[in-house]
This record gives sequence, C-alpha cells and structure tokens, in this order.
Amino acid sequence: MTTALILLLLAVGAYLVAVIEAWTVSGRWQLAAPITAGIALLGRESIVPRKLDRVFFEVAPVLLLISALLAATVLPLTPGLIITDLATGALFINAALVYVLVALLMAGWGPNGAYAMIGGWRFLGQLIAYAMLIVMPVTAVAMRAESLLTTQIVTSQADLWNILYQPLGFVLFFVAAMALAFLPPFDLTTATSELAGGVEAEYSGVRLAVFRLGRLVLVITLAATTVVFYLGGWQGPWLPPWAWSAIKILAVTALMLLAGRVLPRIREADLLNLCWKLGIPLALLNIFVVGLQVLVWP
Amino acid sequence: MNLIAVTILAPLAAALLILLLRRIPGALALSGATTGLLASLALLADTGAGVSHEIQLPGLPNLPLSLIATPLTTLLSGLVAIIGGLVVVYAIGYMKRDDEKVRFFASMLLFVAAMQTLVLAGDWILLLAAWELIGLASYLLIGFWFRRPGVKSAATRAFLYTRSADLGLYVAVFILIADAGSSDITTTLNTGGGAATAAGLLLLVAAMGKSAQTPLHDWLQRAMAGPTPVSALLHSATLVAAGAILLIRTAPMLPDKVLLVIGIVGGITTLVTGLIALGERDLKRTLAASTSSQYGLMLVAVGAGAPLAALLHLLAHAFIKSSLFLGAGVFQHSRDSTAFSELHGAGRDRPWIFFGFALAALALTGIPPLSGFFSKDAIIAAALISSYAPLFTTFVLASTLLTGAYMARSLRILWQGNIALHNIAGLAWMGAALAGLVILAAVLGAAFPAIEAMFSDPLPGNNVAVILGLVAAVVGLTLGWFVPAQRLLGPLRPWSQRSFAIAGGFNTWVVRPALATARSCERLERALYNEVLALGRLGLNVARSCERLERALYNRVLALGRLGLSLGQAVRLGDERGIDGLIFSLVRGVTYLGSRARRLQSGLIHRELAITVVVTALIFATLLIPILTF
Amino acid sequence: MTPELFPALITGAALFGIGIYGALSQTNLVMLLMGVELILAGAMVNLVAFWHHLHPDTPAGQMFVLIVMTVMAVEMAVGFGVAIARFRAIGSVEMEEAAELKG
Amino acid sequence: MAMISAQTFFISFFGLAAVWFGVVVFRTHSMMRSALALLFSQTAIGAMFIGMQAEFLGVLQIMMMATEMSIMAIFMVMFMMDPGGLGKMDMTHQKRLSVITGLVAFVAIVAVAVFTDWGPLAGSVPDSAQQTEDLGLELMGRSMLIFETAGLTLLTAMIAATAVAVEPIKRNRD
Repeated sequence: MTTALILLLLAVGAYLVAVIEAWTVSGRWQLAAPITAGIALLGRESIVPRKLDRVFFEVAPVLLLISALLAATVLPLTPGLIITDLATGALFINAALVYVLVALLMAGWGPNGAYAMIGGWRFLGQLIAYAMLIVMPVTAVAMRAESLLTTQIVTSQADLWNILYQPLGFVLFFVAAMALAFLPPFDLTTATSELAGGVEAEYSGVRLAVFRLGRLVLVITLAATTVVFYLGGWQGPWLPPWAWSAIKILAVTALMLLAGRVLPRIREADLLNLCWKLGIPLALLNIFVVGLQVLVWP
Repeated sequence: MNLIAVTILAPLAAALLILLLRRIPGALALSGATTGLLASLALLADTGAGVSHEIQLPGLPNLPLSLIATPLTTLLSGLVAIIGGLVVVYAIGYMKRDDEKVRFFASMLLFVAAMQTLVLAGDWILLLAAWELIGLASYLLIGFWFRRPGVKSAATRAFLYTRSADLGLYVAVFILIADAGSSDITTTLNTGGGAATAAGLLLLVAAMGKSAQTPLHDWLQRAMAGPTPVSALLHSATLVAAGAILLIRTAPMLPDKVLLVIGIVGGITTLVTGLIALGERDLKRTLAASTSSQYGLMLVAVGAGAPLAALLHLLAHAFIKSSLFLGAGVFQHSRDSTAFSELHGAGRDRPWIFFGFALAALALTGIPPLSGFFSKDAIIAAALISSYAPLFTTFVLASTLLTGAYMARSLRILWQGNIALHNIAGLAWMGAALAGLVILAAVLGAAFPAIEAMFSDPLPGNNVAVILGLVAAVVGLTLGWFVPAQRLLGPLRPWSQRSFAIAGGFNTWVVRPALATARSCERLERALYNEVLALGRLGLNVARSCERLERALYNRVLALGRLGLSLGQAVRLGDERGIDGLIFSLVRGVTYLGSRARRLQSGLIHRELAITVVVTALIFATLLIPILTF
Repeated sequence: MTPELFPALITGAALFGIGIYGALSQTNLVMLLMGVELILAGAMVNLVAFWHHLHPDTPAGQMFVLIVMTVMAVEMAVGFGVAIARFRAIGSVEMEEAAELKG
Repeated sequence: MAMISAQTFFISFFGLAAVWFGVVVFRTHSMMRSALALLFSQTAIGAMFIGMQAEFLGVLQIMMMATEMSIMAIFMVMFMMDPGGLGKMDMTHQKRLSVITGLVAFVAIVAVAVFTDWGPLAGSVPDSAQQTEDLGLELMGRSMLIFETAGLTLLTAMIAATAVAVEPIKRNRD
C-alpha cells in the first residue's frame, strides 16, 4: 500500500519536474506537454542500432529507473510514509545512486556509438569528481543525527535544520547532487549541444521514454534527499507534513533546474580540479566543524 | 669589607685593570691609589680611636696568614699610601712623554700593594712573600728603561744585592718560627737568648741589604737609573724603608749586643755614605747616598734603643726625600740631566720648585720648625741617653753635619748659575705632587705628639740635644755653602769617588759568592753527567747482550718456519688430490641444480603465481591431513 | 558438519577457485587483478558467513571485512598504477611480455 | 524455520548469481562485459551480506564495488581493445594448470567447509542499527589502530599509484 502510494507520488513528482523543466527552458507553463511528449515517444518507432550490445542496451534505462526508485525507498515523505526504514538508509541512498553511473556506462557502451560512449565515460569522470562530495557531507549529517536512519536524520533537525547547522555541507551536497543528476551545468553526459544527446543519442521510442522517466525520478529523488538531509524533511509549522514535504521538494527541484539554466557548462577536467582541490578539503573542514558543533551543542 | 683588604687590594685591582684594559692607565692608577689612600687613612683613624682590625687567612697548616692593624703598621701603611698616591700624581706628569705608561703604572701599583702587604703583615710568611714581591717590583721599576745602556745591569745589581741579603731574612724567619712554634710576629717577638741573637743578626743582614747599609750601599746609587718617581718611592717609603721597618718592628726582641752591632753598622753607614754624598757629581746619586746615610741614622736610633725615634725619622725622611726626588725630577726634565755640571742655576728656572726643594733640604738638615728637626733631635737625645752615648752621639752629630754640608752644596749648585728655560710637559701634575709632599714634610712635626700619644711611649728630649743638633746643622750648612766639596773632603775624596766600595763592594759581597755557587753547581753537574754517562754505557752493554740473545732466538724461529713450510707443502698436495676434488664435485652439483632451479624462475608472473599457488596448496594439504584424519 | 554454513562457504570456495583460475590463466594484468578481486570476495563471503553464524555478537568479524575491502581498494589502486606505468613504457600490459623479473 | 529457509534460499540464490557472474568474467571476450560481470558478482555478494543480516557491510560492498568495477571497466577498455584480444584470439595461457589448480582449491576448501565441525551455531543476530553502532564503537575503540593503519595504507597506495601513473616530467636543461 505504502509502496504504491510512494510510486504514485513519484510519478506525480516526475510529471511536475518535467513541467518545471519545461518552464525553466521556455518560461511558459505547459501542463500538458509532458503527457503529450510521453505519448509521442511511446507511439514512435524505437530504432535499434547495428552491432549493439543487446543486454546493456536493454538494461540501461531500466537500471537507471530502478536505482532512482531504490534510492527513493528509504526517503520518508511524512512520518510513516516510507517504504523501508533501513538502518543504513543514508548509505543505502548512495549505494543505490551509484548504479546511475552503471546504467549510464551501459547506455553509453551498449549502442556501439561514439557520442554515446564518450558521454558514458565522461560520466565516469564526473563520478570520480562528485562521489566524495556526496558521501562526506552525508557523513556530517549522520554525525549530527548519530544514526543512518533517514527518519532519525529528519527528527534530528527538529530544532535547527541542517542547512543552517552545516551550510557548507549543504552547498557541497547540492552541487554534488546536481552533478549526479547530470543536470546543467554538469550535463556532460547528455550535452545536447556538443554530443547530440550523449548517452541518449542512440535511444528512441519506449526506451528513451523509460530513460527520460528514470532521469525525472532521479531528479525528484535527489530533491527529496536534499530535503531529508538538510531541510528538515516534513517538519514545518502550520501546514501538514505532506504539504511541507511537497513544497520543499518542489522548491529544491526548481532551484536545481534554474541554477543549471544560468550557469555555463563546465569541462570535466575543471570539474575534477574544483572538486578534488577545493571541494574535498571543504568537505573535510565541514566534518571537522560539525564534529565540534556536535560536541558543543549535543 | 675590611679596610685592610681595601688598602691592599685597591692598588692591586687597579694594576690588574690597567693590564687588562691597556688604556687610561693614569686615571686608573690614580683612582686605585686614592682608594687605597682613603682606606688606609680610615684605618689610621680607627686605630687612633682604638678600633683594631685584623684579617685571618688560612695559610700553611696551623701557621695562618694574618694582616693586623697596630699603630705601627697603620702608620706605615698610611705613609706608604700617601707617598704612593702623590708619586702617582707626579708620575702622571713625569711620564707624559713616555709610551709605556701601562707597564709603568701597573708595576708601580703592584709595588705599592706589595709594600702595603709588607707593612700590614701580621705573620712572617706573608711578610716574606711581600718582601719578595717588593724585590720583584723594584727590579721591574729600576729596569723600566731597560733599553738604555747600563739600566739592565743596574737593575740586576740591585736585585742581586737585595736577594743575597734576603737569605738572612729567610734563615732568621726559620729560626724564629722554629723557636716560637708560631709564625705570628708579635708572638715571635717574645723569643730571647741565642735564637734572638742569631735571628737579630740575620735580620740585620737583611736590613742592610734592603736599606743599602755599608758595605752593601753600592746598589742604591746605581738604582738611580730608574725613573725619578720610582726613585722617590723606592727611597722614601718602600724598598729601602723595608729594612728599617723590619728592624723597627723587631726591635723589642733584639738583645743589647745586636743593638750595638746595629748601631755601629748604622753609624759607619751614615758617615761613609754622607761623605759619598758630599763627593758626588750627580744630584740624584747625592740624594741616594743621603738616603743611605739617613737610614744609617735610623739604625743608630734603633741601636740606641729608641725605635720610636727611628720611626719618626723614617716618616719625616720619607716625605722629605720624596719631595727632594720629585724636585730633582723636575730639574732633570728641565736640563735633561742630573749631573751637577749641567744643573748650574737650574733652580732659578723654576723658583717655586727650587723653594720647595730648599725647604725639603732644610727639613732634612734639621732646621726648626720643619719636621726633620724634631725627628733628628729625638735621635740625638736617644743617642745621648743610650748606654753607648759617646759613640752614637758622634755618629749622629757627624751625620747631621754632613747632611747639612751636602744639602747646602747641592742647593748652591742649583742656585748659582744662569737660567736656561725649557718648558716641561705635565709640570702642573709634578708641581702639585711636589707641593703636597713639601707641605707634609714641613708640617709633619706637628703630628709627632699625636703619634707619641698613640704609642704611649714618650720621646727622649732635652735642650742639650737640641742645641747640639742645631749647631751641627748650621755648621754643616755654612761649610757646604761656602767651601767647595773637594777641599772639604780632602784625602777622602778618591775613596768617596769610588763610593767606598769596601773590599770591592759588589764584587766581593755578591759576585764572588754567586760565581762560587755557580762553580760548585757546575762541578756537581759534571759529576752527575759522569754518572749518567756510566749508566748509558751500562745500558749499551745490556742492549748488546740482548741483541745477541735475540739473534739466537731468531735463528730458532726461522728453523721452525721452515718446518711449517714443508708441512704446508705436504698438506697442499693432499688438498689438491682429495679435498679439492670433493669441493669441485660439490660445486658442479650445485651449479647443475641451480640451472634447473633457474628454469623454474621464469620471471613470467603467471608462472610464478602458479608455483606460489601450488606450493601453498601443498602446505595446506599437509596442514589438512590431521583435520581430515580424525 | 554444520549445513547452515554450506551455501555461503561453498559460494566462497567457488569464488576462490574461479579467482585462482583467473589469476593464473589470464594473459592480461587487469584481468589478473579481477581474479584477485574474486579471491578476496570469496574470503569476504566466508568471513561474513562465519560472523553471522558463529559470532554475531562480536563486531570484530565485520571489522575484518572492512579491512579486506581496504585491501581490495589498495590492490586496485596499485595495480592500475603499475598498469598505467607499464602501458606507457611498452604499450601493453600483456603478462607474457613481462619477464623483467627473471633473475 | 520458515524464516531460516527463506534466508537460506536468498543466500543461495545470490551465491549462485555471484558464482555465475564470476564465471562470466572469464568467459566473455568483451572487456566491458567482464568488468560489469565482476561488478554484478560483487553486488550479488553484497546482497548475500544483506541476506546474512550484515546490512551495513552489504550496502557498503554494493556501493564500493560499483564504483571500483566501473573504474576497472574503463581501464580494461583502455588497455586491451574491445572485444579483448581483438576477436577470437585466446587470452589465456597455462590453461590446464589453471583449471586444475582452481578445481583443486575449490574441492579442498569445500571439503574443509563440509567436514569441519564449526561448533555450535549462535542464536539471534543483533538488529542492524545495533550492529552499525557496535561496528562504529569497535572501529573507534579496540580496533582503532588497525583501522587507522588501513586508512593510512589506502592513502599511501593512492599517492604511490598517482606518482607511478603520472607522466614523467620532462626535465629540460636550461
């Protein structure tokens, strides 16, 4: 029952993400656009390239969708509204999201196409850049909550949200999350302008629809994760928890998408430099500071 | 801090500082001397007030070193300090042109410090040490201009004289300490009998040496080679005085016979040296001779049993003679010589200096109310009442007459003549020092009653003595002023020229013994040499025999070696046949196995991995056997 | 005889064997590393199995697994470093061509 | 009993998956495939851990191995063309020896596993939150030295590998 509800909510979320993305691109509210686009994709012929690696080609979109869904399973939207409250939830989110990489590698490798492969490898480099910046801020969050349970992480922010408690961690995590969702300016994998869609280049029809859906779910999941980790989850005055979760998640989504629109795309070499020479030291500093804070205000 | 210590250490410290810093020696010397002067004056005041100071130093086992402040010692130390200070002031001017001030002032202050130690010494050992020190310091100072001809010999001569006389002091001190069982002077003064006699005579010898009594008077005049301030110090308060001081301090213990001898020696000295002074052609030498004569007078006083009178005359004479020398130094500077032939009219150049000089001369002659008058007529009185009155009185009166004569003579020579004015560097300093000394020399008589009170021992005095003394002095002066010295001396003149070197003076009394000792030493040395030579020969013989033995041994060893060689040959043969063959076969086997093993080691990682795994598997199998078989 | 352990232990053994085979048979350095990874994986399986079935109350077993994971990471890093250096040097990572260790 | 059997089934299933993927690693000619096969084998092992209620380790294994094997994949493609060995060429040597060794090792270990008496089975396993806490305490407590050493070793390996791998700097004499 809960699972079904969560899946439904995720579908709605994906729809809203699509709407918001369209709005950030075109500036107009086209509520029907996602639906029509989806139907169009489903109806279109799905072309299969020659000399492809069938397994990877077929598995990749599904794996992307699945990993995003798996990550979503440990995210509490309201108290009790959570599929499985794993004792290692925070870690499990990372574990599930790493398979986004695997999916993209498959999608890049499978169709036996140059652009796709380049996109896939690029994402690997991108992962090497952002992976640490996902894990280390989460470590700080877990330090404050003294647990990996996502629900406990949420309740640990009852008096002060982590965005205020560890703003540095929030910034790092936000950037890393955008890189993980390969949103602009980190959309090196699907750089429409230079790689003709990168990993998406060879996909069409149903598979492309699944791929897009997976990406939308990934975005909404990451937004939810950010909310859970840093924005106090469902907590908030006056309004009921579900409303707060919805508001926060949508706001974070909009922020992510808008940020991508105003920033120029970044080269992966620069991204690596930035993350390893600036990001990781900052993350370590964040852990240190949070440790001190935890000692000072338990 | 004890005043005695300051009195002694201040000059010493100044000397060391001068040697260390090697600059502003004058200022340092002056400050050091002044400090010592103040300290010793305070000491004098304390002692006058009855406060007694004493320092006990750990010396030889149960012979502690001590410094005591009795009226006598403090008085002498005050004298030394005053004269030392003024002479230093004078020297600052006198040595202005000299470029070895450092050495000069350093040894000067050392001299002062040593003298202070000597006068303040409370026990014989310290006194001996100080005695030696002043000997050394005087040697340094007399030989100060050692580059000038004759100076070295003069210094050496003075040193030898005093040292040879010092032997007497040593023996005397040994006798005294052995007799009294203590090195404390005051306790040793109670000794009597033969020991006292022997010690007294030996002390007299020492005093004769230091105070240049006949027949050891010769060195003093030659010591004029030193700088004038040195002469002033030497004659007035320090070196020469030491002899007299020794006798004055030990006077209480001296038996009559010794006193008689002392008196006779002093009397002869005073006459002989007076004549010498009269016959001299050199101002400073005249003064030197007169010094000897005055000390002779003091010895007479001691012999007459009036050490206090001697002490008073010592004080008076110290100031007088130092002022005389200082004046002479001025004249020397103005004429670059001390020969009378050059000094005609030198007095007119600087009337004030001459006035001071004349005042001092009159004081020495004993004209009232100058200090010399009181001390001298005290001596005359003592001679009159002494048990050998006729002898001593003649001595004293004759010496007084002679004094007047040679003083008048030198005054005349200095006055008559024409002016030849040179300007002298540092005249201000010299004049100041001279003035101070002359004033003291003039008015010191006023202090004598206080000193008598301090010693609580009234001076003998009567009108007869006064009249005799005055008569003698005036006669001497008139003779000296009007009659030239040659005629005055008459037949004695050639002797006096040779300064009465009785029995060859220096040669007889110093050089011969020295040479004799040298010869005996040489003889001893030759004997030793022969001994050593004999020993060497013996050693050579032993060595030869050893060598013979060694050669024999060598032959034996050689034979043994040959035997060993032949054995080695045999063994080698055996090796080549048997053992080598075995080893070679072993080597071949090893190389064979190695080539086999090398094939295993291919360097290909998978091969090596495979080998590793297989071997590990075998090992595990062996480990598994027990597990699988139960 | 404790049958509860069989699934895990046999899996570990199989992984170990496969790893041995890979490490020995592959001509390529990276494949060889894969074999080593498999060997370590088998070891980890056994460790976890023993921990779970025999000493679940002592975290030391899990700690050991963590150490093994570290070892895997180290082995990967060093192996790839060597591979890159070798590839840069002679343009290939074929084991057949690597006989420099021959003494 | 049912729980145990379900668990055993779970473990066995993922064990079989792990082994199967392990075999695939050396069966395929596509480097990409072998790398990802190894990845899935490791993932299956992680799943086994979770099945054996070592939740933290399982999740950690899944996460780490995904990254590691992806990196391995790119190296594979870098160093040997794909398909590996350019087609049908055999990429193995001393095959028989390897097979035999592998089989022997497998049999021996299975024998040990089967014929050894591993002693009494422990009862219930503490719940995963408890485990995680214990593990953390263990790491920060008794085993701290070991763990720090491991971390240090890892750092050293990273630095060394980088130093070995970077292009040697051309020292131009001027």
